[in-house]
Amino acid sequence: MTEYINLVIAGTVQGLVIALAALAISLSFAVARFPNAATGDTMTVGAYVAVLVQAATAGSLLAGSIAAIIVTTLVSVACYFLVFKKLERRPLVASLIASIGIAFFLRSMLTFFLGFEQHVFQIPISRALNFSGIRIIPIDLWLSGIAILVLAATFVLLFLTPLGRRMRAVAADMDLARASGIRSGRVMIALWAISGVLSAVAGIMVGIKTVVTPDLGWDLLLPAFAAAILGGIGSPGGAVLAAILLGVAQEVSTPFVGFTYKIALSFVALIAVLIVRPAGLFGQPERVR
Amino acid sequence: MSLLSIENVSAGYGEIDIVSEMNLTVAEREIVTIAGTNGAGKSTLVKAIMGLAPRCNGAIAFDGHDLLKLSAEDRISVGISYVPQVANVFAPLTVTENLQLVEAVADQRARIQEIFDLFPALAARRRATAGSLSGGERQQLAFARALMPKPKLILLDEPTAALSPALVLQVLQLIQTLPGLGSAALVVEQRARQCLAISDRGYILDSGRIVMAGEARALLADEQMTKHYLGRA
Amino acid sequence: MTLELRNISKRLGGMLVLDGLSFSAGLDELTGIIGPNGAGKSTLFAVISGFQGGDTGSTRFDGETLDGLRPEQRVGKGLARTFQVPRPFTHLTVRENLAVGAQDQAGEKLVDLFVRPWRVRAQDKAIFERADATIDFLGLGPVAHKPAGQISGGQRKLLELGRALMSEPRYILLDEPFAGVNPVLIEQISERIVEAKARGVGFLIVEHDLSALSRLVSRLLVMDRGRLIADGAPGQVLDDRTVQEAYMGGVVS
Amino acid sequence: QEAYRIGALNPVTGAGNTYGSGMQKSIIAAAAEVNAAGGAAGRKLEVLAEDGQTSAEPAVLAAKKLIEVNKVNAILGTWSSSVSLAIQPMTLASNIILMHTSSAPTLFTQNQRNLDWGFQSGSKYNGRAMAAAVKKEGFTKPAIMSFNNDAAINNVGFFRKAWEAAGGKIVAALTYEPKRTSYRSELQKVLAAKPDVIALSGYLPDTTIILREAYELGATAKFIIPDWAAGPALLKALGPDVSQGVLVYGTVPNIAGAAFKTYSAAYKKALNTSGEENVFGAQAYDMVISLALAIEKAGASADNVAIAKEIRAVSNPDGEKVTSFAEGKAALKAGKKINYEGASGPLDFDEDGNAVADFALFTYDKGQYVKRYLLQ
Amino acid sequence: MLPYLVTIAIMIGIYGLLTLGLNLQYGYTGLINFGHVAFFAIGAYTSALISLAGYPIALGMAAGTVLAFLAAYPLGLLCLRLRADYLAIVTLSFSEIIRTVLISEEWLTEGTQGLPGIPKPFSSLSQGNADLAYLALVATAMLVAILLMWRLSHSPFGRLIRAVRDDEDAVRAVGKDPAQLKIKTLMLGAALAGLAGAFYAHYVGYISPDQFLPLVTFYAWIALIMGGAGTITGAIVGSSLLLFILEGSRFLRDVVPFVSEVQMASLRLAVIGLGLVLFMLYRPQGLIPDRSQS
Ligand SMILES: Nc1ncnc2c1ncn2[C@@H]1O[C@H](COP(=O)(O)OP(=O)(O)OP(=O)(O)O)[C@@H](O)[C@H]1O
Ligand SMILES: Nc1ncnc2c1ncn2[C@@H]1O[C@H](COP(=O)(O)OP(=O)(O)OP(=O)(O)O)[C@@H](O)[C@H]1O
Ligand SMILES: [Mg+2]
Ligand SMILES: [Mg+2]
Repeated sequence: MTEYINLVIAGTVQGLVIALAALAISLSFAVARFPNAATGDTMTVGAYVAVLVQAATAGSLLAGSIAAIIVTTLVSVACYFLVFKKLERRPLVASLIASIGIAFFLRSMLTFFLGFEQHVFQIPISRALNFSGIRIIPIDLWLSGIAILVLAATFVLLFLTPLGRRMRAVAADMDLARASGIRSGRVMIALWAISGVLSAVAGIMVGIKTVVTPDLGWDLLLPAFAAAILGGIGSPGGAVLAAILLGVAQEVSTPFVGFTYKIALSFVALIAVLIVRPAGLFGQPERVR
Repeated sequence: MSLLSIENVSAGYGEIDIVSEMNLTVAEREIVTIAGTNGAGKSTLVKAIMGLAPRCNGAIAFDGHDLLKLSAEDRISVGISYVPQVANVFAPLTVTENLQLVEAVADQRARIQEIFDLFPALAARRRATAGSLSGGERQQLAFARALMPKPKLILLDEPTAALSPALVLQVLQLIQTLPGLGSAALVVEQRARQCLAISDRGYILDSGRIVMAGEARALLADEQMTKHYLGRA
Repeated sequence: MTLELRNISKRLGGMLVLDGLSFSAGLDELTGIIGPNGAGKSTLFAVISGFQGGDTGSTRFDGETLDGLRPEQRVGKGLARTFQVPRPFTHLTVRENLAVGAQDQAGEKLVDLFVRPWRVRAQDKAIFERADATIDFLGLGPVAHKPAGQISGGQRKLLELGRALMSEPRYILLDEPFAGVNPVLIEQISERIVEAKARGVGFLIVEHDLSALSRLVSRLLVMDRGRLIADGAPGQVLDDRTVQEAYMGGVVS
Repeated sequence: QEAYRIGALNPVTGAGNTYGSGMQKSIIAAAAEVNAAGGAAGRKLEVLAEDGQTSAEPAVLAAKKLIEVNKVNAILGTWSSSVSLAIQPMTLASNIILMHTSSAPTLFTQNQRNLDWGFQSGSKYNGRAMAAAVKKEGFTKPAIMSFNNDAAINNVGFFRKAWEAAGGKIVAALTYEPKRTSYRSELQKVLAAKPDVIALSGYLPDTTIILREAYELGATAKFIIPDWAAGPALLKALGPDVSQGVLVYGTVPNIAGAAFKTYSAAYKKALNTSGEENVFGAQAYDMVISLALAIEKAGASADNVAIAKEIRAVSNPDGEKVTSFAEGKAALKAGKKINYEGASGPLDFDEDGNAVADFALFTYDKGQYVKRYLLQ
Repeated sequence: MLPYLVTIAIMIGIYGLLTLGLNLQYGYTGLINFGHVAFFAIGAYTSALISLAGYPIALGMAAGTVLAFLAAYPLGLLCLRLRADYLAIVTLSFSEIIRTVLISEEWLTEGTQGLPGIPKPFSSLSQGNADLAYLALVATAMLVAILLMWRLSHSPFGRLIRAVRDDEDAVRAVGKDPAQLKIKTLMLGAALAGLAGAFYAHYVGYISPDQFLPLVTFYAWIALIMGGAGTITGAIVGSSLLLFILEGSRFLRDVVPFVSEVQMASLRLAVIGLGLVLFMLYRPQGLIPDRSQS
């Protein structure tokens, strides 16, 4: 039993780590209407900035995080202005391919200036709390707390503020939004800024749990996308819940399918759910009348 | 002084002009109907006024503003509302949220209540998402949203299409009350007979040009009009 | 020779949109449906055409049950429909849109395409001849070679109708064919509908334009809140007090 | 004299990027050293570098370019087995010498004409060294964790073979996937078998995460890891507490030897970091020197098959030990038999063409990386 | 130089076939298939295993093509109800599942060790001539595929699949089953990818699971988009351009001498990334635009 509880904990933490990435993807997917493959590398940029600033400021993670958030927000908004804005009216694939290009470019800049060595956050490593065999690692608690906080903030922003309403309106129909006097440009800037902030936090979380390398974000893109889709695009809660579900499903399955197939298993789960609910767990299906 | 004055406007999507050399005015508190054959360019003209046509030359003045210098969003804020012909509600948002999107009103909550009083069908479905509304309900919602900011001019692209007769009457009556509320209306309509009946003036379009303009009553009486554009009474 | 609905119910988003609806309509007749906005008319069409499954009830078409058939299979039986909000193939030209409507094309089957190319060519030629005739009749000539994504709202409605006609069905469900269509053209289309009827094609027409509709149909059904509240000859139905209250706000137009 | 052209096909990007550029710089530096000493049999060495991207398809195209466009005589420094395996048919077909650091056993079975040389002690030797260390440290219940790739799996595979041949038992074994955000469930599974040592065969990033999580979970088992996943970077990542007592096995670069000093100085000059951090750098350096010595011995007009035949003759025992190209050249000129003692080790090739090096056990102690003893 | 160019030409042919399959799926039918590499892998492994088992190479290639064709069927069934963008992620996942199977089922695939020594055809010829003969073979396959595509796209079938791309429900409303069409194009495209995979395996001679990463799919997409989706020539122009960028950047060093090799690699990636972005911005319809898509 404790074995399974520990597996669930392991899965939950892994899920939470990619949950924020999934959230960033889900959000920009919902509003900008394409899966932004640059999200991963924006995360990487965030992680690098944070880890370098932390090293430069004698270990201040806060300073690192703030710097990271500022930089990724700028990167994200810059991507919008320079690229995505101009592709707004093109098919989804155009923006998608461009975002892959941006992803490559961001990564190449990191490796050009910083090389390939791994970096690590200076975080005290402490032993897990042990409740008769059920182990909880303190840092995981912190990360979970932050993830939940960020999620709550996003939720409030999206569903309880006028900005969120405008964002959903632009997501639904950009032309109509403009024709209704909504300054879609500003809404998009807000969106990309939020997505940048989320990416930074997600990148830092991943960086803390693992090590900071140039591939950090790119490697998480697929699981994050899977979570975003499984949750239902445009459903931030769904993205996070799906990320955790996928994480837990993966880890709990390991006694049965082993450690290689567990990754495939989460994709199988994704496909299985989509067969039953084609719009994801919490997505709104479109009806024909 | 007219509220809206369009001079020598040509507009289109690609190289060719869909509407050309248009001249048209709307005075304050005036109701003007635009009618014409399908594909004549009525919607294109309205889009040009709103800044949504990809290409537009000429001069459009509104209430002292040079519209061609303003972005579509800004044209709304100088006092024009617009209800497109298709896709005119935000499907994933609820009815109330659709209305709340209009933020340039003093007391939004009170205004929404007024609107709901005008459209009881909407009030009944206020928490439903707009996407689940019937065709006619959507039309009402779109109209309602345009009324929210109490615009000086309201552009309606076929507001009565898909409405039941009762609602057609209601909408026409609503349009009729607009001058009283301080608004002018430019209405594109295929139910031209009924619409002209409540209008001050009208324009008839065919193939991107104005083929006839004048007092509503005069147009209604014209034999040629009936034969080519308005149909039997 | 009837379209027969028995006890159709459909619940959507917690609302009973269709409430035990039953009627039967002759396949060689013109039948109209009116009713206030939101009465469930389009939903009824969606159920008949198979785009939405009904919660209860059954549909029979010329004696055969349609239950469980997918929309495309129902078209195969000769039952076509149009959408209230037109759905053209936006990247195909108007002409191609119409061509897609034709049934049983050899050229759409991979095997025939390579094994019997001559048959494909001959058939396609015939199809385009019919498409061009339809274009003439609907007045879509000026936009025949335009991508359908670039035609006006009213033109889309016409195209929607044309595409349904191209499939040469025995029975067509028309959802508000006249909304947004120029009055002069409405008259022309009405004439064509009558002509088609003479050739044995039946129509079930949802329409709010009462004057056009009542000139056209011999029988009028009135829906309100998912139920049938009246059924009869147009003149008689429109005089009915309940109908006037439910539908026309007590005022006759 | 026509120059002898060397293609440096290293994993500059991709999974091997930690080592690739160091390898390439070492090759360039070694070639410069040879040229400074007058070239090999009078032939200047010319280096043409390409990025193999640690991936078969780009490597094939790069090799094709090196062979066909640059007309190289040898390709040096392919790293992963997948790359070496993919280009081997091409090099064999074109009579080109291939020097690699890969361990796939099939690589050596194709080597009938002795054109291919492995400079990294293959999996066989790694596995044996690991078994020797585990035994010597007195562990009785080892478990295995391996990164899911060919080289890592082969390493632990040979460890298992050696250990079980000596009558030992493995208490748990699993293969883990790269690029996971956590290895907690993997650790849980292995630790449940209560091993006293875990033979972990992976690379730096995953090793970092696994060691950290093992510490967090309160694991008491020791870890033994290969040197390419260790080094100062691991210490920096984990800190003294977590790294305390982690065992590292690896080939002993001839740190005291003269060759290593030359290599190390060149490496420092080119990359501004210590050559000790890059085991493959020393191997890449040695590739050039031994190749150059073989050319020297075979003579200016020798073809590749003739040159390759001399590799063992200039590297394996039973000759005068030399530690640089210049030294070796002089000895050869004097008609002596020589035995090049390289920077990466004694560089003695077995019958398959695989260099056999000395292994040692290292450990982290109070934040220091210390050598414990040589392994037999 | 010539043998190198021949190699590049062969790779262009292989990517061209891959891209042509994708063109049928996306360019015409609008299926966003991000799992194309799965079929490439199935073709490669099938053909490699069969020929390694001693059967003729031609048999292996045919089997690889057919198996890829068949493997698309279940995926098609799964994907029918999905929205276009969801399909992208599901197919991407599918390709990762396939790769995991290739890694894990060692009894068949040798796992991460991969399959070395895959026989090459024309081995009786000298290497240069063998490559030339191989190129001729690839080019022939390509030509056949092009003729096939041309016939498909200029036919009522082509019209119908373009209709499916626009609106599936409307297709059903005219009595045609979009599901069948989507499955058919998915399968045909997969068959082309399978054939490309077989050519790849026998040319490179060694395959392992890490050669079948999603990156291959991206490359095919990049080729398709650069060339111009929905056109046949676009697929070929695109894959040529792709190889030109990938390989041409090797010669970049001659132009930019003052960076290290690591930085060079970064620069290559930067060039590719930036190139993609600029392409999308300034030539979004591809080099050979599809005229119906204005
Ligand atoms: N998916 C849904 N979820 C919730 N309610 C729905 C949904 N679809 C339709 N409805 C409701 O069902 C009712 C009937 O809709 P329907 O479109 O059938 O009406 P209609 O009679 O065609 O109206 P109109 O004449 O305005 O087109 C409407 O009130 C609509 O809001
Ligand atoms: N997005 C577009 N791109 C290119 N051409 C277009 C576009 N929209 C409309 N057109 C063309 O412009 C012409 C006029 O269209 P418009 O929508 O203005 O007509 P309309 O008068 O509103 O007709 P209706 O009464 O049918 O709505 C049409 O012939 C149509 O083909
Ligand atoms: Mg219009
Ligand atoms: Mg309706």
